[in-house]
Amino acid sequence: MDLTETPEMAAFRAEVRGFLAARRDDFAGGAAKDVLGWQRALIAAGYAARTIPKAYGGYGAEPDILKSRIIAEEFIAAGAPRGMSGQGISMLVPTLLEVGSEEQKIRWIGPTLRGEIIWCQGYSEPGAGSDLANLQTKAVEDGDDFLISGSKIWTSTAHAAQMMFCLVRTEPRAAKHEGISYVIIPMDTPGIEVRPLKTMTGGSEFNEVFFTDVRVPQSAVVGGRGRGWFVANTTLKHERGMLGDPNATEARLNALIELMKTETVDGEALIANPIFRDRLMQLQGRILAMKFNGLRLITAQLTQEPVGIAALIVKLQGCELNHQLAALAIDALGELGILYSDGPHLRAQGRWQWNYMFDLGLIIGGGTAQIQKNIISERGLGMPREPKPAVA
Amino acid sequence: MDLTETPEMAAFRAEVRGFLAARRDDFAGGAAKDVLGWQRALIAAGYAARTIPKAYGGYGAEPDILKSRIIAEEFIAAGAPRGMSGQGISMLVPTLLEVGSEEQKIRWIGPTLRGEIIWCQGYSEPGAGSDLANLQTKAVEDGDDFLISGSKIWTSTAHAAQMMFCLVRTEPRAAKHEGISYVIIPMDTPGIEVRPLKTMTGGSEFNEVFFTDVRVPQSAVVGGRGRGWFVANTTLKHERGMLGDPNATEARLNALIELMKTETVDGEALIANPIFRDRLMQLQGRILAMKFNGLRLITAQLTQEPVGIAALIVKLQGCELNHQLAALAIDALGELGILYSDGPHLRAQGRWQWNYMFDLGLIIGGGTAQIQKNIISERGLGMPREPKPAVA
Amino acid sequence: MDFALTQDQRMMQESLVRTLADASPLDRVRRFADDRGDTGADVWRALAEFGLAGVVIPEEHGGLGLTLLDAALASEALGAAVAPVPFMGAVLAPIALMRGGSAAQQAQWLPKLARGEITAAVAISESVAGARDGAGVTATNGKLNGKALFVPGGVAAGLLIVADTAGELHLTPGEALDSSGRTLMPGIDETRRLAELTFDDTPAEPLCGGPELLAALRDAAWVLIAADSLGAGQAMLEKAVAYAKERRQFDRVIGSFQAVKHMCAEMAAELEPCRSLVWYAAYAFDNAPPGVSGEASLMAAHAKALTSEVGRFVARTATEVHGGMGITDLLGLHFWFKRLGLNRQLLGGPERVREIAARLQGLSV
Amino acid sequence: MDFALTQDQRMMQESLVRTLADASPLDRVRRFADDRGDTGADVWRALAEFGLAGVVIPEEHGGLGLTLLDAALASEALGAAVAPVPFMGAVLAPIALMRGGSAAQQAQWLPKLARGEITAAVAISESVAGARDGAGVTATNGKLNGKALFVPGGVAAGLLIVADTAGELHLTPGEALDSSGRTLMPGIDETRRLAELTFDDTPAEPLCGGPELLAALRDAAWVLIAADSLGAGQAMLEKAVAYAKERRQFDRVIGSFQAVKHMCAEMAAELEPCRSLVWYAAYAFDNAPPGVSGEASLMAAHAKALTSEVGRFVARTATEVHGGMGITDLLGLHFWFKRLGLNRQLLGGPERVREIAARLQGLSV
Repeated sequence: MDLTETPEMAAFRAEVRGFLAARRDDFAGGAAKDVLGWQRALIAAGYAARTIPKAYGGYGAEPDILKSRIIAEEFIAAGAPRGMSGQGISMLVPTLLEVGSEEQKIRWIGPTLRGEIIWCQGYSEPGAGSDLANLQTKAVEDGDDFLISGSKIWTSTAHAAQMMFCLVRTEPRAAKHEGISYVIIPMDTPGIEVRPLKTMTGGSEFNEVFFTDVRVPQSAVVGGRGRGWFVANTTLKHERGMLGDPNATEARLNALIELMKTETVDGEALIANPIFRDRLMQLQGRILAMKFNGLRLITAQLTQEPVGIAALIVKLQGCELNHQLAALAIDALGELGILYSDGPHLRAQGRWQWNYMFDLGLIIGGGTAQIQKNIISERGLGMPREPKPAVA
Repeated sequence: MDLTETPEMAAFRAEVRGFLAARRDDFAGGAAKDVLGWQRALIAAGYAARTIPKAYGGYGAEPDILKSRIIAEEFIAAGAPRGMSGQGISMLVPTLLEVGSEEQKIRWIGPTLRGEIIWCQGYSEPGAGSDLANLQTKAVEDGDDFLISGSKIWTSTAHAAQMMFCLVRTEPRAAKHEGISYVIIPMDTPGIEVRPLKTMTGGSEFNEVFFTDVRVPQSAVVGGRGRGWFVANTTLKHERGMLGDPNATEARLNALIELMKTETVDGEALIANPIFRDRLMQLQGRILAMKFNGLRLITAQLTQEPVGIAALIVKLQGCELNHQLAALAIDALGELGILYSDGPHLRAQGRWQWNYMFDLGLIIGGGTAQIQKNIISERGLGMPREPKPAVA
Repeated sequence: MDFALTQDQRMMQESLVRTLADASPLDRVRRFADDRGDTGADVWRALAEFGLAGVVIPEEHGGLGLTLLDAALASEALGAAVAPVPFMGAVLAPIALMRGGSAAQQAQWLPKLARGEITAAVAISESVAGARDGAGVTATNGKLNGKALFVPGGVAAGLLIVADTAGELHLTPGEALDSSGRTLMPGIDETRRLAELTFDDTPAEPLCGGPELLAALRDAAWVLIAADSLGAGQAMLEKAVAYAKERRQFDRVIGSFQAVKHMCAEMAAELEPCRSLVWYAAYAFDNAPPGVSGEASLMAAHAKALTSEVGRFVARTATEVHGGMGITDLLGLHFWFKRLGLNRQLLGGPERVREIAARLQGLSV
Repeated sequence: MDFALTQDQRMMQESLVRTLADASPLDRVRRFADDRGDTGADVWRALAEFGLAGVVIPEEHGGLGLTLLDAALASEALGAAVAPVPFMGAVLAPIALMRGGSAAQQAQWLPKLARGEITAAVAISESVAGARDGAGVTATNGKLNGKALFVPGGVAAGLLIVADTAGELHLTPGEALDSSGRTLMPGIDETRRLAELTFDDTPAEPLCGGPELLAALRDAAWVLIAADSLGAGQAMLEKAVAYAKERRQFDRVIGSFQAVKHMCAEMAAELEPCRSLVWYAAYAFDNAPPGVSGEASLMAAHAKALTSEVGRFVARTATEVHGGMGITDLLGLHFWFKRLGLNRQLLGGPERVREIAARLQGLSV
């Protein structure tokens, strides 16, 4: 255990800090004035797309988790917008790098990194959620093309995306996990309809996408026909890592502490209520534990040590803690905690209520808590899978 | 809803009260001076073995749940010892009444009711707990007898019992649930060895019983050869009803309130601690709910209405609430809560600690919480059983 | 000893469920939720015809003359149907008038309320749940001043019963407070509307009873909210069980997975005891000798607090059983989720209510 | 940034686990538990040979000169083995001497402690967890009077460090308190012995540091207890998983039932983050600039409180996974159950410790 910084890292930190100080005007108020310009500047400096090879439009540095962390910390400290994220950059690009053809890499990675193409993901279907391999959207061969029909759900940026990466069933006679291909589809292809999916928050954070005989060339397959399940699983690993960020949770904890110190009922600060204070302390303890668990994971990645359970629990615990924080905020606010949308008595723009509901969605999405527990028990503890039923 | 008492019931209450007032000397200090004499007096008055036919040694009244409740209440109020209980009276007697031969009824019920025979139950085995039908103790035919070999566990009064009622496998080639018989065995039969089973409380509330070629006549079978599984299930219903008595739980709640009012830390009463007080109130709410659920069940029994879930949850909730009460007592006592067995600082003879552990055993025993939840979901909510595994 | 509903009570509840299925199906609720101009008058009219508007109003004033237990059974059905109606005021205002009003006040208001001509709202949040944002109403010389927040049905009520900061209650005719004094407080639960009332020398008549009447209104409100949560929770459990029996994943209905079965079993095990507690709390209120309301208050508090906790657990768990579908608007499950969310906080969250329960027993100062 | 144990630390811990397997297998623990006359001297001797008696004592005084993090790793192994040894005093007394003792006191006591010739006990319960039954020690003119309760290892310790009611610490040689002043307090956990100490003009030397030293001892004790719980909890989880993989019911190993799998997954999910928190709390203690112990205290408090809660959950859940076997003495699982039970309450239950955590941040007065 040594949490002090080496001279090399301190120098790197100074470099990042200098970069941001010099460009303070480009992001007054926390948002980039010129989003695409800012993204290009970050790539050029190595603060975005850092480890993507130069040939594909990245910065081309060796992976260095400490430097990544320093970049993150300094950007937060300066209130500077990070490089662009989204499913194209976080999921498609790693997938193409791993299994894409040279032509696919050249064509898609650069523009995606530069923010010129927005992507959405077409995995889940109404009948294929936890049981993703059960997907039914079919791609039928038609000459050199596929004709795709079916529907997808939970595609978060479909309304704004130019492109989709998508799982479709290309080999209907193959076994469940083996008939799937991973294809790339322009969203303006005829036959695609996007419908916003309203959720309990009142917003439409997701969409449904319907395909009717959507024509896509067979060259749009990534990683080989019938290999889609394995290609997608590579990508899903990246997604699961995105949920349960301990720094974001700690920031919410601090916001809640602030709320409880300033907000009053009958003139007494909420923090003076021993029940709520104790719950706050319980959450603080668990959040600190997950924060240090995160540091442990970073070190383990650096040293390439196996960590097993410490990594498998991040999504389960992270989403749950966020949900619990919102629950405490609502409870401590009392009747004020049930206000939403607008009005003079609304607190924090209704964010706690929104989080309470949206975070419940995250507990369910990306692998429900039940699926997470299956994974922890099987991969983490070596417990047997459930036996297959005798009769389907 | 009408919780007032009819004149008939008020009269019955007065009668019970009069009976107890007249015999106050027989149970000074709460224990009967002459246990067997007291039991005979209770049967004669109809306050024990109330609904058992006179022919078999009971009082011979019609079942009347309200009168039973009045008896219970008045005995508690007077601090009078109830009629004898135990597995003979609560489990064997109902079973014999339902499926025993006339000869078996005449021979066993009377002496059992009068406390002249103590019984123990031989159901569970080391390899057959939740999966009771898997029991392996075998009874091999030998002329008119069986020779029994194997072992039983969790036989609570085996060390003091004269007789055992027991499940053994008489038909080794029959299906799992169909090869079992219910037999009656004298505990002094050669080949029986009883070993106390020490538990986490430090006491030996249970025993193991080992059988080596124990000879029993085939006439000792109750309810027919190979019918033991069905006979025992009749009896198990009676056992499950015994756990989760809301009156006992309420008495413990009151003891805990008393403890928290009188006990102090740094000179301040435990009840003044808002965290513990809130937990106490949470438990009080749940205990009251289960108490009224119990009243609802009594009425439903009277009117023979189906109640479904309200009955199925009693064991799960009752055992859990008792365990939680003990947990709160220990927590509120702080470091005092870890003392046990003896010493001047020990509180309530270590009863809270004992309950905390023993009640955990009850959560596990008589159908674990997991089995209870299976039952609630299947019988109460109509959810499907788990599919049988394809490969054993 | 008879701890059960009467045949009449069961029939009334079943009949109300059918009435609600006609008058307030989910798409009617959706329209109400989507449009703040929709007053839900048609739904209320149907329920008034059923008799709900006067459920506890004596027959001589045109009501059904029933008990709080009957009202609670109605509230349970309303919660199960997430019905968009101002029912709480329809029970509390008559209680206030019967216990604290003059014969003239009773004769003036009760028949109108019983016919459903006007609705009523009761403003007691500050006294029960604590004052926020400087709210609180004072009364001097028959005039009210100040603000009352979180008033269910307060936007459109034709009769207002208002608690002042001294714990006294006042009656204000609806026309005394125009729309500038009534502001909608948009909340998470779009099936019921809360109002902020601003009094500015608003004329009012005093009611008798003071803190004791206030406690009775609080207790009755807690029982009604608890019953609403019971109904909403039961509906969510039933929806979860039905969905789990239908939805297939991994070549099985998900209801055959032990994890899903146990989630449903736990919901049932938590929810079912609430039913008996709500019944008993209402019964205790109906049978409390006047002035001796300790037990009724304690039971109401526990019913409110326990259904709040169980309601949150059921809302979350039933949503989880539905998987992604649970969080969409497609099934509308969120209407029940949010109804339970509002019930939890309204007139005191469970922590505050339990503290009052402790105080009622002398366990807290 | 290196958030991991060193190679040396891992080897030390593994080696200690092997030493404990030899010196303190379960049947040795059983003998200790069954016989109050058994002092466990052989086990302590083996651990002293290993170096544990002087783990934090500087090398110039014959110790290993290691950190609290190393001591916590040892504590974790002791918890996992439910080892019957007075380890807490072996860490706390040297900390007290190094931070608050004179050079002469250090030279007198540290080498003896490092060699394992005598054991030490620290009596700070009243100051940290609150006073019960009128306990509390006063110091006047180098004499101690009063009672100190719940002193781990206090029955046999050759050196006593005692907090008085003013928060000052005192050193009392073991021979100053004969057996009439030391009473065993028989507790639920029979693998460790607590004592009541009665001082009657007992001679003592003052240590420097006052409340700050007291806080340091409390923090170090909390970290050690947390680590012990982590080890005991991890052992229970591993036993539950192993049992579930072996035990068959309904023609399957019970570990293939989703309910059992999820119980184990939940234990792991709760326990694993505790590991990082315990490491960090120890690291913060070791690296806290003298006098600025706010963060170290906060982390120690959270480590103690969180492992207490998780420990209770794991103790219960692992027992449930074992079914009836879990509550028997046959497997001895209860030794871990009770070890976790004692750790939860010792030097403050989680509620009290969290209240101190709030106070450390100015969130409570």
